[in-house]
Amino acid sequence: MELFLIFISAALVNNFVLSYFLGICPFIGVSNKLSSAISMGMATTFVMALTAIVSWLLYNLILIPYHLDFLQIPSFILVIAALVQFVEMVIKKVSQPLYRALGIFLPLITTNCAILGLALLASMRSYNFMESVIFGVGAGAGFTLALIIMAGIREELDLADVPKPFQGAPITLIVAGILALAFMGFAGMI
Amino acid sequence: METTTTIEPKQKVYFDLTTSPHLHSKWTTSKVMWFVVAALVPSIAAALTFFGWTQIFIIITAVVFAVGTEVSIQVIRKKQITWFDGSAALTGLLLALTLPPNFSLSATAIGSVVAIGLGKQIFGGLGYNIFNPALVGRAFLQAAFPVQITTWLKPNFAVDSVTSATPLAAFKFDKIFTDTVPMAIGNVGGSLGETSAIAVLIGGILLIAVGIVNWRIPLSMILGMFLFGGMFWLINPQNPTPIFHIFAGSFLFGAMFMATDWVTSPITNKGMWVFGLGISLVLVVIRIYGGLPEGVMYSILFMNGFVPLINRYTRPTIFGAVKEEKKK
Amino acid sequence: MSSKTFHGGVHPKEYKELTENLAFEKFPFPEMVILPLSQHLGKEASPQVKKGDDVKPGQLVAKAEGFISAPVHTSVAGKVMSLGKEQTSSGFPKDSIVIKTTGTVESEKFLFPPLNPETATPDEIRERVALAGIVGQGGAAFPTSVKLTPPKDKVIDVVILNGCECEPYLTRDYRFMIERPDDLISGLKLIMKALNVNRGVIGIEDNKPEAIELLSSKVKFEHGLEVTALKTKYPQGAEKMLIKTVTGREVPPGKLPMDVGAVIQNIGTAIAIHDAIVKGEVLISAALTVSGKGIKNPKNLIVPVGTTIQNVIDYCGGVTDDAVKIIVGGPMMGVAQFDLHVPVMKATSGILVLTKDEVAENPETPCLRCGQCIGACPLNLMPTKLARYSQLNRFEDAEGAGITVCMECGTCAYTCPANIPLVQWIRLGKQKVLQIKRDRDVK
Amino acid sequence: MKKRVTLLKEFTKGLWEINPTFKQILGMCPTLAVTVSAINGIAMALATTFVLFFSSLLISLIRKWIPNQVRIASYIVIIATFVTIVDLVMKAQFVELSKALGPFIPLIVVNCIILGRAEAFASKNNPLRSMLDALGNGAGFLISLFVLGSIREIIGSRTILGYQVMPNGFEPWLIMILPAGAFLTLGLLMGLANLYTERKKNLEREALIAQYKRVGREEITDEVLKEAGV
Amino acid sequence: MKVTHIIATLTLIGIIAGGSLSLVNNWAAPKIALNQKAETERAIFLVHLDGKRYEEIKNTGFEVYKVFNQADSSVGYSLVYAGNGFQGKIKIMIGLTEDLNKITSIEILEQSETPGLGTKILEAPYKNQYKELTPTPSIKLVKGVEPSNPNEVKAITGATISSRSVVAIVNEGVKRLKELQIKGALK
Ligand SMILES: Cc1cc2nc3c(=O)[nH]c(=O)nc-3n(C[C@H](O)[C@@H](O)[C@H](O)COP(=O)(O)O)c2cc1C
Ligand SMILES: Cc1cc2nc3c(=O)[nH]c(=O)nc-3n(C[C@H](O)[C@H](O)[C@H](O)COP(=O)(O)O)c2cc1C
Ligand SMILES: Cc1cc2nc3c(=O)[nH]c(=O)nc-3n(C[C@H](O)[C@H](O)[C@H](O)COP(=O)(O)O)c2cc1C
Ligand SMILES: Cc1cc2nc3c(=O)[nH]c(=O)nc-3n(C[C@H](O)[C@H](O)[C@H](O)CO)c2cc1C
Ligand code: SF4
Ligand code: SF4
Ligand code: SF4
Ligand code: SF4
Ligand code: FES
Repeated sequence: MELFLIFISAALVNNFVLSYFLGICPFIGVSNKLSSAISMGMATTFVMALTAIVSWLLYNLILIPYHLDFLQIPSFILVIAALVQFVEMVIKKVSQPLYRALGIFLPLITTNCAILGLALLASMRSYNFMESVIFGVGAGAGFTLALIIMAGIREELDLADVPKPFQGAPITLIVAGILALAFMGFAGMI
Repeated sequence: METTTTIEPKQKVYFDLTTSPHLHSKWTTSKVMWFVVAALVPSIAAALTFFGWTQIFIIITAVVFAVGTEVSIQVIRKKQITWFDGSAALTGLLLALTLPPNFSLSATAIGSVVAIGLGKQIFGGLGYNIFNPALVGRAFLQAAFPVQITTWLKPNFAVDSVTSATPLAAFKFDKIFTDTVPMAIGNVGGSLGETSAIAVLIGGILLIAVGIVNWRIPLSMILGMFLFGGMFWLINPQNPTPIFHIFAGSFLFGAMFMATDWVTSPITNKGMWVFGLGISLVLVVIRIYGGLPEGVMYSILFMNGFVPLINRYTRPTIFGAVKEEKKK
Repeated sequence: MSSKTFHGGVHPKEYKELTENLAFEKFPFPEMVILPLSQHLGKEASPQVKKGDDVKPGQLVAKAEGFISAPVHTSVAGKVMSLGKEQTSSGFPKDSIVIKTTGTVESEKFLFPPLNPETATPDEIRERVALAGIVGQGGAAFPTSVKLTPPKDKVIDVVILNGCECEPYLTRDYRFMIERPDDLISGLKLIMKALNVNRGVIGIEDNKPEAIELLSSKVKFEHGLEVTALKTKYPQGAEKMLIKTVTGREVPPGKLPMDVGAVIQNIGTAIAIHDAIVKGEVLISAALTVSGKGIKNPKNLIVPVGTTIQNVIDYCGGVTDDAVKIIVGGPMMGVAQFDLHVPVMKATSGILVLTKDEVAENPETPCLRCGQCIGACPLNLMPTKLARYSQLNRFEDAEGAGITVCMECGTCAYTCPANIPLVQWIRLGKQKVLQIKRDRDVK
Repeated sequence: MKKRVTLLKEFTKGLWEINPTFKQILGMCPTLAVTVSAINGIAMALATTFVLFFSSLLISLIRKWIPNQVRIASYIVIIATFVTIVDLVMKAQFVELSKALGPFIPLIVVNCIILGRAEAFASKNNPLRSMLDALGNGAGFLISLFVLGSIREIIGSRTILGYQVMPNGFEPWLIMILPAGAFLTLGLLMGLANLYTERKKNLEREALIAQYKRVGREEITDEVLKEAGV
Repeated sequence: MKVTHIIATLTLIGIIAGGSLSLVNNWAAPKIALNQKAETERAIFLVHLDGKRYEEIKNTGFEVYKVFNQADSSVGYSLVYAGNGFQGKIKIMIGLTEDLNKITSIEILEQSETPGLGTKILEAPYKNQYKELTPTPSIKLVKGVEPSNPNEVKAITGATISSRSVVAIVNEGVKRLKELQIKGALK
């Protein structure tokens, strides 16, 4: 039950994008086409799940026991960068179509604060291993959900008559604001 | 072959030259909008009866500011001024009807400005908005003034300024159920427009009868309530019955007037089913597990966000085409 | 009686009461006729006369060029005055032969030798239909002989006579069914014979109970023939819809009725075939409905092909003061006219003069995404998207959304509360898409 | 031919022309997250500027020496080091602020502004210019965060930098300090900023056309105008 | 050549970075630890105003402290208990008398309620209701009326859920502590 709550909380109630403000840049940058949004969402979710695992191991098996927790930030970011590289290589080997779909999004993920934020939040909240993993998957699901909704809306807005100064990032932020209002309905669910 | 025309046309007549079809159904945008306003008259009457005639000021404020905002923005954008098409007035009216009685007029005005400004005009005006403008206005108000907007007046003709819990709040916080009959008549606390289920149904059925409201949305919402509400009720009889869910709060008002907003609901018939069922599912979850007693507004706004995706994935199969695999 | 139907469609006000009880009248000979060389789909016919030639009614003046084409015959006795471009009701000028009427003697009319319908062979029928210049009377004016000559690999198992007449105002097909039921059944049997089919269906909308009753009683003892009552709904008469209603088969996008084993012919076409075989006549007159509140005396008329619309309107007493729009064809698919000096053609089914309150013109607003057009489109397209893509020059998206499938029936624009000229935008987009497709194929 | 940019310009361009928030649309997450109040905005911007300044300086100093293959990795390590320093200092000396800013201090590491400036500027320019560029961008960031934070604080809690500025009769709009308020305010501000830029451009354009007309230049084509930079 | 250069660069950067960080950390770590300790201490003495010294009671599954006054005699217990509020976790320091039958005071350590609404649980009018409150049999939340019994707390208008959560957390914490007392684990 606790695990389920962590998932729902990360995905809906405290959606990473709409209420924690993590991963806003890709959210604005990659949400203009549905197909890219889906790929980016999948890639991010995958990397988030892996990051949750690896960073938990790193933090609890190395940094804490050896009192190196002041190295948390550099070590996490390097681990994430290495992980993304590794995932890229594996995908390239395993499935060309998947690589073509996700490939260009993977490098973008390294500098996406949602991933690092995930690792930091999980360690700040002292989640245990399983909780960390579920947190990662939930956060990824929430990110993907927000990204896909936004992409659908933006494709629709291509047909609309948005005032010129508001096209692009401004209208995306405003839609995100309204979505954040809509997601407030889930408040108090945890 | 010779190419000269030998005979001069006897006479040229310039008639109306618009292209086919030359006939047209009797509905126009403004007729539709004003008709919906008319269908709200029973609900307005019920609101004034149960909460006192002074509530008319909330309605007037909301409508005036909605129309005013619409006109101002159109003037600034140098667009054609179209307040008379009734859509802004309707948005204002609907916003007013979702507010609690005795709500502050200045906050009402803010809500109207937000509804039209951020809910509609920023997307390009009529027809382009993604979210239901009236609900954007209300959601804004609920987030800005959460205490005010959850202070409910007891419906009565004499007693003034007595707050009372709505049936949903009574259930949520004190596990007290209200009978269906008073909820149907409107003898319970709640927003202006939603109190009387009967008044709402009169207007709604009228709209369905003339074909403005597509019956699929209200029906799928009600069926969804029986399905999902019923499911939660069977799992745990402490939870409200589907009937309670349907008559409590603004479910019917939302189903008849707000989920059915043309602009912000799906355009395909299949999509309407998905939309309606989705609203009910989200609503049941919010009502049972959420921190807030009511979630009609949130569930409609939430599903509004999905409408472009729903439209995309419920695109009807072109006549005669074999059902192709989903694209990409 | 539960009538069959298809998904979508609309039911506009019918206005058929204006003319449905008026028997056909014969229009007297006009002073002159304009005979466009292309009154059909396909290749233009090539002229066989020159300026100054004398011609007699029924004489061949232009012969068919190639397989998909039809010959043209003169409808009057007279003298060829000119060959050149003349305005037509389609809105485009076309090469035409103009003939000044000199005589009115009908007995001089050219006739083929009559054939016995019982003994005529399929080839004889096809040849006669081609020589008589018969084109589809249902609106598209497709050369009928071509339809009667399906490729060898297509198996046709049903012929459907289209008696829907789903466009408002028009009552021509109805009058044919009431006045000449036996001839039309004979025409249907000839078509079936030409195609070697033994099932024939006459589909009639249920707003014409007399016609249904009359024809039902006539076919009761005919083997293989039946009458089917269809729900009154526009565009019930569109080929794909009719086939779906009658047989349950759907014609896939880009395919023809014969791909699903059906051939559809209009009522008027069947009558013309009967006349050509049994009487030896060529197609030189058009049966049409002249109607609308803007015409003084609405009528059902038999008019020599080539007569100008002006002549026909004058014959019907002229237009009223409040007339605002003149249409050739039905109100849903017909073309508005700016010049009345255009000829009645072989497949002209009606001339409508409409007044302001009939053509309610309303201001256009942006799309409200009400979905009415989508619910109504009989081909399950998304007209609002097609039109919007076309407005924004997004032709690839338009193609992806199936714009080329649209049959321009106008159902969507009829329902649209925002009054968006959907068909106009779709037509434009369709042309662009077809152009792009051609360019792509060239590459 | 690249135009020589004055040193002053190197600093001032960051304030508005390439303002990180409004023009480059970078560093959105901290911008939205911490601007609940003006003071949080200022603190965040200062912390970011600190990291930006030192990492730009360092990267510029050693730019010729770092092999291309490990460029980004080196930058990240450098940036992460400075971020950790800030984080530790804040935790040790400014407990309250460090709590309010939460994980957004460590997240400066991935703030696209820093890596963006490192890549786009510091790795190609000398230390002096890099420092000015960093300060300029930092100041631009500070301006954005301060404006956003002030607006949200004034309307959302009636105060600015903790001092009440709105009358008691004014009911604060709670939404302004909620996530939704952050998105909506920034969206509107950004739209207005674009509107302003567009207006200004149009005015300049008109002025130039008028000037050309005065000197009797005939054809005023789009190319001519483009060349003149409007 | 190339490869050695790369490796050299990375190693150097790594060493310099690690070295400088460990320097800074040596300076900061004690301060941070001190800050954390000071915070706990402050909260403990806030819920026991006459407290001067405290001892942590180990192996209880959550933080419990025994608090002593100037005279070094025990004045009661402080415990830290957490639970779900409206938006997220609420963590509360609860002060109790020696017999666990009176609450001395409470202090909210962490919360993420809606600012201006749920955060009213941090403010005196709500918080002070817990002073001298009797948690037996359990604390009750009342709405709209003034509390009339020694175990009643009035809800904050518009933030019933947050109010209720605090009550629930305190009740649960006290219950767990009582269980521990019965087991004799508080000695
Ligand atoms: C169409 C419509 C939608 C509404 N949506 C919501 C909503 O999503 N959340 C809400 O709290 N109140 C909403 N309201 C107002 C409430 O339904 C309301 O009056 C209800 O009974 C809430 O009572 P409570 O929040 O005091 O329990 C809406 C009203 C209408 C008319
Ligand atoms: C929208 C639409 C409606 C039509 N309605 C009729 C109709 O009611 N009757 C008819 O005979 N043909 C109608 N047609 C034409 C038929 O599709 C078909 O072409 C015709 O029946 C074939 O017969 P013909 O070759 O004898 O003309 C319609 C076509 C379209 C596109
Ligand atoms: C924006 C917003 C924020 C809210 N924040 C809180 C909160 O922090 N704590 C809380 O208990 N309820 C919160 N609520 C919930 C409602 O105010 C809820 O209706 C209330 O708890 C019911 O209390 P009442 O019985 O006094 O009306 C919030 C609601 C909204 C719309
Ligand atoms: C059936 C129907 C329901 C409507 N409901 C709403 C509504 O809930 N909120 C609103 O702002 N406008 C509503 N409108 C009006 C209109 O669609 C609205 O102004 C547009 O959303 C603005 O683009 C409704 C219109 C119709 C026809
Ligand atoms: S983090 Fe990536 S996606 Fe975000 S702004 Fe920087 S480069 Fe773009
Ligand atoms: S021609 Fe038009 S009106 Fe006549 S039957 Fe066919 S579709 Fe209907
Ligand atoms: S005109 Fe085309 S799009 Fe419109 S209803 Fe007819 S077939 Fe559908
Ligand atoms: S009928 Fe008109 S308004 Fe309705 S969806 Fe279609 S195009 Fe839009
Ligand atoms: S600052 Fe760029 S994704 Fe968060």
